[in-house]
Amino acid sequence: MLGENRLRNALLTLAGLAVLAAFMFLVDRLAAADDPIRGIVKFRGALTLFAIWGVAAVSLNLINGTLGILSLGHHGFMLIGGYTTGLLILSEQARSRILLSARSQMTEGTLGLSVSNGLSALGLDFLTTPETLWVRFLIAVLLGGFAAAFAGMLVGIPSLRLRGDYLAIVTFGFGEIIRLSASTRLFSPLTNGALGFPGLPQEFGKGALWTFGFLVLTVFVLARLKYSSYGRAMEGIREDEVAAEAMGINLAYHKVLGFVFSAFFAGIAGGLWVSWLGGVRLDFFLFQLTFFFLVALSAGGTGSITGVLLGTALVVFIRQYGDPLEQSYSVATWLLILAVALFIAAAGLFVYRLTRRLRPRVHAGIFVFVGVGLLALVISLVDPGFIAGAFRGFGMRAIFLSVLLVVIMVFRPEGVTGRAEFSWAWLFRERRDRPTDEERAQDAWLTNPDLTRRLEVAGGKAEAGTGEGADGDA
Amino acid sequence: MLEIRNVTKNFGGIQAIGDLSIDLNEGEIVAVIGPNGAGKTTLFNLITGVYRPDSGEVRFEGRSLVGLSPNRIVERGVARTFQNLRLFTNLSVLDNVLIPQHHRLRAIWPSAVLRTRGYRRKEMAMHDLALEKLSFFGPRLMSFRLYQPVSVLSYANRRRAEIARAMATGARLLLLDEPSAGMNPKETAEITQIIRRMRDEGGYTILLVEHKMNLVGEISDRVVVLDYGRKIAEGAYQDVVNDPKVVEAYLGRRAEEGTSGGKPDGAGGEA
Amino acid sequence: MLGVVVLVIARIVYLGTAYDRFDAAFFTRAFIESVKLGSLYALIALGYTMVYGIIRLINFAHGEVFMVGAFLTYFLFTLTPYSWPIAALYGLAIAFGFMRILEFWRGRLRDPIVLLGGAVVFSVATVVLSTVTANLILALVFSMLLTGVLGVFIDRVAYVPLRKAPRNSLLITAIAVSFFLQNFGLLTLSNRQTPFRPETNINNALSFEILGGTVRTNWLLVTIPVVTMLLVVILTLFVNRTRLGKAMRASAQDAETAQMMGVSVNRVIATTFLLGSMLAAAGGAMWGLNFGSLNQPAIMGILPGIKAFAAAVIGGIGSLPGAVIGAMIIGFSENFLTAIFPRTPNFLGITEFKDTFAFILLILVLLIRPSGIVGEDLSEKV
Amino acid sequence: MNAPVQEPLLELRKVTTHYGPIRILYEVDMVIYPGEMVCLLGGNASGKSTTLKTILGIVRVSEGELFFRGGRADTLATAERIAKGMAVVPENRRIFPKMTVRENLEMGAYLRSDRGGIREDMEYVFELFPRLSERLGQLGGTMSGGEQQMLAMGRALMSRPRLILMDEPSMGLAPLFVERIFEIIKQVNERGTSVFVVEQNANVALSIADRGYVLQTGEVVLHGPALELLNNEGMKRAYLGEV
Amino acid sequence: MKRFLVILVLALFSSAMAQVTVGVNLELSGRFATIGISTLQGIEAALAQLDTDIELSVCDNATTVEGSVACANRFVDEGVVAVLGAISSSMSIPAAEVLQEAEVIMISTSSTNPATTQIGDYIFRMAYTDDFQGKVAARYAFNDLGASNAIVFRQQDDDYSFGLAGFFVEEFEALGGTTQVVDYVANTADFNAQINDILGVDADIIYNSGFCAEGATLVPALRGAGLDTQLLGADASDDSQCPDAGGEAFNGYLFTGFGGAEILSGEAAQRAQDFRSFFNMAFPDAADFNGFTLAGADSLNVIAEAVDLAGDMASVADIRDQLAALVGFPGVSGEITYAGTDGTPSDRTIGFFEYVVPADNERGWDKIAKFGIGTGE
Repeated sequence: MLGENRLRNALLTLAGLAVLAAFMFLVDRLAAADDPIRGIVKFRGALTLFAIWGVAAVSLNLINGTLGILSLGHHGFMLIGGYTTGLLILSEQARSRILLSARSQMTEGTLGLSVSNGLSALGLDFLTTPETLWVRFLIAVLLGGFAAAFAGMLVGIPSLRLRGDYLAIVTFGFGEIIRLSASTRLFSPLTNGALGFPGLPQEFGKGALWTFGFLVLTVFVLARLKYSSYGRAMEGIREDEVAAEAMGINLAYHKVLGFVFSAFFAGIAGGLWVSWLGGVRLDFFLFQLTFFFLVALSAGGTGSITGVLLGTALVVFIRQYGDPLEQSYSVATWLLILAVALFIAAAGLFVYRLTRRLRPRVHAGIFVFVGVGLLALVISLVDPGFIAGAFRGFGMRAIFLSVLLVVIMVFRPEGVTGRAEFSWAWLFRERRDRPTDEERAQDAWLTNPDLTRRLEVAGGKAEAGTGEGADGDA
Repeated sequence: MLEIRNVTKNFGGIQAIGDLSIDLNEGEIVAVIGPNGAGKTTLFNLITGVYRPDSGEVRFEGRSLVGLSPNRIVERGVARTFQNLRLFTNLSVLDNVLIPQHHRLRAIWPSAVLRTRGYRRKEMAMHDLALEKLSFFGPRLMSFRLYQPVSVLSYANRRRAEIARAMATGARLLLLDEPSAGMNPKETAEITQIIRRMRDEGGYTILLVEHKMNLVGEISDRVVVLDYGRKIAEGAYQDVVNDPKVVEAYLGRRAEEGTSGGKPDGAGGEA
Repeated sequence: MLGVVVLVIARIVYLGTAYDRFDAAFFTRAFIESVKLGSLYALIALGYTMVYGIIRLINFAHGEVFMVGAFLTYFLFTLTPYSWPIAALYGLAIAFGFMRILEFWRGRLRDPIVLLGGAVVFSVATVVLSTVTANLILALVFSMLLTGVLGVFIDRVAYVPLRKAPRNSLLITAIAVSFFLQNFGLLTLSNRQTPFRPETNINNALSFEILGGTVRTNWLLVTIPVVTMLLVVILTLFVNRTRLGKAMRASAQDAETAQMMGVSVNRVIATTFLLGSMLAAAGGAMWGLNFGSLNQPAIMGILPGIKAFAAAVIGGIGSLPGAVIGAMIIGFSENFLTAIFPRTPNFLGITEFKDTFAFILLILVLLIRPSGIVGEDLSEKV
Repeated sequence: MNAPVQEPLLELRKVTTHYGPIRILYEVDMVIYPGEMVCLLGGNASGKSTTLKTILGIVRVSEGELFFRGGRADTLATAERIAKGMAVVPENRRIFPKMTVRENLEMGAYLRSDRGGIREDMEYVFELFPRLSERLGQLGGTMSGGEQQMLAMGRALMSRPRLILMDEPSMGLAPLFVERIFEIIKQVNERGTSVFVVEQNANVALSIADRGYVLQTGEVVLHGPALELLNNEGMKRAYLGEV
Repeated sequence: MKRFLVILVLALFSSAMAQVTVGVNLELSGRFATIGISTLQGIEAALAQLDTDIELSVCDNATTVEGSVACANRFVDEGVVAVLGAISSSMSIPAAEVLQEAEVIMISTSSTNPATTQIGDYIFRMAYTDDFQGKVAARYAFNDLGASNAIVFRQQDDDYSFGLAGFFVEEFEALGGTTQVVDYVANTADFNAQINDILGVDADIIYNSGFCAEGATLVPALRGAGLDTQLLGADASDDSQCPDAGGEAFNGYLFTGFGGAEILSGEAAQRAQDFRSFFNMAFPDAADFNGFTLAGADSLNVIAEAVDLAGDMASVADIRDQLAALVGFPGVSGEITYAGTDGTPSDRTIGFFEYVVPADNERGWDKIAKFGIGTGE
């Protein structure tokens, strides 16, 4: 906070952002070229998806990681943001088409809700030209964010009375209620029922520069929030609600604030998401979206924005580039893959037990893995025709993701980064919690050597989540 | 400063606190002692709003605290520590001492996100105050320890950090629940001095629950003895420990009465 | 309570007088269907509530266990006899499930009688599966055993390593297991709507007259509640009377002390998963019987699972009677409520919101009485 | 009272344990002989309860060895140790609140299957605590603290143990009850069951125990016959924290 | 297993001389997996039947939108000339946006939402649109079946079902009938709440605009509750899951679907018959041979034809032009004409079918073709 290298860090940050912007600009141009180089379109698709899901995952992280509340209703917030944005930005052409359609559930009144109508009413007609679509899109996305934030406030209120998994279930219930209600007759004048609205402008959701702009904005705001007094208060609530309240933190206000912020950015992500997809429809907002964000959070590190972005990258990579998993392979190949996976698992388990000093080092599971793996290997090598024909692993990506999540949870529940964040100080190895020799000597002198010997911390720096204390009798 | 008037609290038919009245004057150090289950921690919970008394009145500086939520009571100026340490374990020491200042931060969140000049100044002030409160405990929590998570601290350092955290709330009345638990004699002696300095230099009024009688004897202006939720004695340390009622309640019948110096053996334990 | 009953009766009388289609038969049918649906939810909800009672885990994968149970019953019912290697494989798993149950009385898996029992069941199951076309009861019993083993397996692989981890990690793992079973089931079990209409008497059509109207339903109106009651009674007796049942209750109340009494808490938890999964398998089989077919694996377990979970919370999670009461409430809210607020020429009806009732009830109950209707407050154990 | 010359019932050899990265016990040596009553004293956070949990196998031994009835015990599961003859009266009683008195007692005999023996032992428990027999159908959670303590002791006796481990039996009890409880402990001990009491109430515990150990921040700082300890100045310094 | 070998050998053989790649973006797992696999089998069979050097690149979108976009992006990068699929409009439209921008031909096999082909000139479809199907069904119900009161079952969270029901209702009411729409959500198994809404309602026909995942329990539930009203379904009912899982209740169930050999006449019927024989040889244990199979097959056939017509070294734009100018292409599901349309084939034949479940035949059911109606009529 009071960094000595503020100037250096600021310059580095600016430089990083400039490089990022240049890169995204380049990607946009390359992908839009008449004869794009091979792979660039898919790359831009993955990149923009990463940015959009990143906005959503980082915002989910505010509730799940910073505030310590498991929220399972993020797709509901995204739905609200997405529908609001979609409705507000819909082109006149699409509106008239919907109005003419016999199946339309929307009325002229609801169809009149648009940013350009609003701007016209305000006398800002120059903003309703095709060239200023981006202004209207920005306004629509922000309004979508606000609509979601309002819903976030409503969902946040039960969090004042409920804790833990009960709250998780309530958020899940809210998410599903939002999704199921959107298609009912009550709301279909706004949502056009199951039909949704097609034909939204895609240049924002599909533009790497645009989506990364939103991602940077989200990360900026949420990181600022996390490292402000408000963020500290929220982390205090995560660590110990009772103690936080006893230290003067207003639980209700901060929890609702967290939900509002999170829902706001989820709403923005929803707006970008519908732009990415070019339309709004109910099945764009299924629970599996929240599941993917949960995987991203858990894999990367719940509570760490850096980790969440890493996790999102992983999820997006598997979702977008994982289709070789679903190609048609012979059964022998599958067995070979299985054998390799089992050997890796066995080796991983062994290393894990070795590093954690678990006894016995060679767990029975290792033998099972190796045994089954050997069997599979032998079958696949000795008799490739054991089971003739090919087998297509449709759905393998989803299976792979869920197995990955279980494995991460079992072996590294805190995720790749834990709660650590990337910072320039970290990059330059400036660690203020590591004492200089002088400080160490002073500390030892201050502390009764007799006592420190017994209460000493075995592994140097303790890992997060362990070491509840030497309070053996409590 | 703090008036507790005829407070009663029942838990499922069992009386935890019965018709208890205690007064605290500004600048006093008052110790509450009593055997396990005597209701000492319950008393703290009643004052700080974790529980609501069934009857009776708790007033701080003339205004009632009954029915306020714990965070409102902190804003009034009453802070506490916990017997079994409820620090924010995975946060750094500095964060632990910054969080209790949050309720006094007069800055709305947009300014925090935008890092306005005013907000930065307030953040600096919070930082300075945190260092000031930590400096009560000498340099040991100051340098690199500031940035270490609480989970790697020693037990004694955690106790210290928790007291610093309570001080940082800006409270004028501190409720310390067994501040020396888990400390060795040397550290206990040190904390005794610190508590005294907190009163003398920091201007805090202190209500503490303690089992180590030498600590109680050394610093308390008054001692209140609880047994089964009722006050059985109150007064100066020497008078109280020689009160036969106290000896009987505290030490059990088998204890030989009148042990010299009134330092009872086998005192208490955890609640 | 009485007020609600009076209102319901008044509403029924009003509907009956104003529109001739709402006769006694209509409400009788709605009542029967509500009880059936409630019973099915109850079987799933019991598994949720038992697991939550002991390890405070919302076992999100339970809905998928229910799905697997249904499919296993289907495969055992339609595809037998199997070739001997597959029969042996199934037999091995069935024998393991049987041994786990024998263990309730004998205490140890390594007990010679348990081993002997396992061997006998293995041989019998293998022979039966490889020669006989299984009838429904046999398929159901085998499927319950197999699904029970699956529950134990899930616990062992995904939940045991996380016993001491934060509850959120456990919940996320459960969600992951649920996703895994959905997609893996789609890949291996079936990707289709699967018919499940065994030629038995229990799903024959049944119609009877009531106050001049004809109620058309099938014999499952008797079978489903009876089987549910039977299983609930057996479960209650087991939990209250047997040694292991007592250990389960003790572990739910205070796992560490139970451990100090010599209870192997991990085994008790495994037993809980076994029993919960067995009930879910029974529920899955009867679900299939009731609706005549099974949804494809990716979608079958989701809605029933979530609704049954809501039922468990509404009744009071951790409480067996609570789960049954909660399940009945959900069953009635979905069927009977739509019968007393149906679509009429001047009222749109509430059917559209039927699937949100479970969630709305859940949220209301959690806000008003977090411990549920008959449960005790487990929400925070200090 | 005199140190018996038998083989020890329970022996801890240089036992060290950790909670996560923090060391709780440091090379603790301890012996309990058959028929003995030993008490373990110590202040807050000195590791008393951890010692007990280590003996029971709830906390794992990270270094050192544990022997029970002549065999290595630190590799055994809790249930196996209990089957070999340990029983515990946990801190704060830890009665199963939603089970009846009878069920609570039956839980004590969880690992036994000899019905006759269980009935005998239940009779014995009722003999010791007549009040329990009057309240067989009552739920454990509705009883008073003293009754719960009786129930917890009865529950421990139901497994017919060789060694009873007691964690702070006097905690939170009225002095009258404390006295009564210790009388019963004595009575049980006189029937040949070894008793290991963890206590903060040093005077009461030492006055009936044979030997005592004093733990301070995870290390045994003093041990010896109870009477000696009662009058030992060093003990006062170690345990009472006087400077 | 044998069918896999056939396909594998064919695929290997054709890849050796492959010049043109066609992407296949289908729902092969997830909710619509069954339909996706039927379609894929149709495409593969058609490819095997043709003597062509087209190579397939199959991508599973897992019934997810981002999966569908990922597939589309992948195909853009692979430089395919055309993409076949997706099945549902929800997956087709986002993919169409990508492909239109990259100027790659897309033929959605069975998206019936009018919006799909409005996205651009590179987007085609094989199916007719909802409006046609809904109208034809409504006219049939009103005029031929003499119904005047219709109950419409609609899946409230699916755009296909929602839209189709809308067109049906519109036409039916325009003809002078009355309708009552009953909603349900995806994955519903228990329809008693819906039945409560309509039990005792005097209706002549029940129109089911939904899929078989729900229909297979809906229809038995209706019959079980004593509703013997005539049922009429849409092309989503042309799926063996319905009669397989629903059994006897589907006896007499009418539905509209893609015309096959039974509906067509003359040469077209012969082509359809030939294809069916070939399909049965290639996929002897395929679960289904239905409208989706035919749509898949014909989407490949028209692409192959357009590629042929454009000749060697033709650009994608050329092929698109050829496709857009196609008139009366002899497909296995009738003649296909794209000339003068927005990408929806004109003059398609819609068939009326009926499921018949004989009482003596416990496992079997038959799909009886009744007659066909052309879009032009």
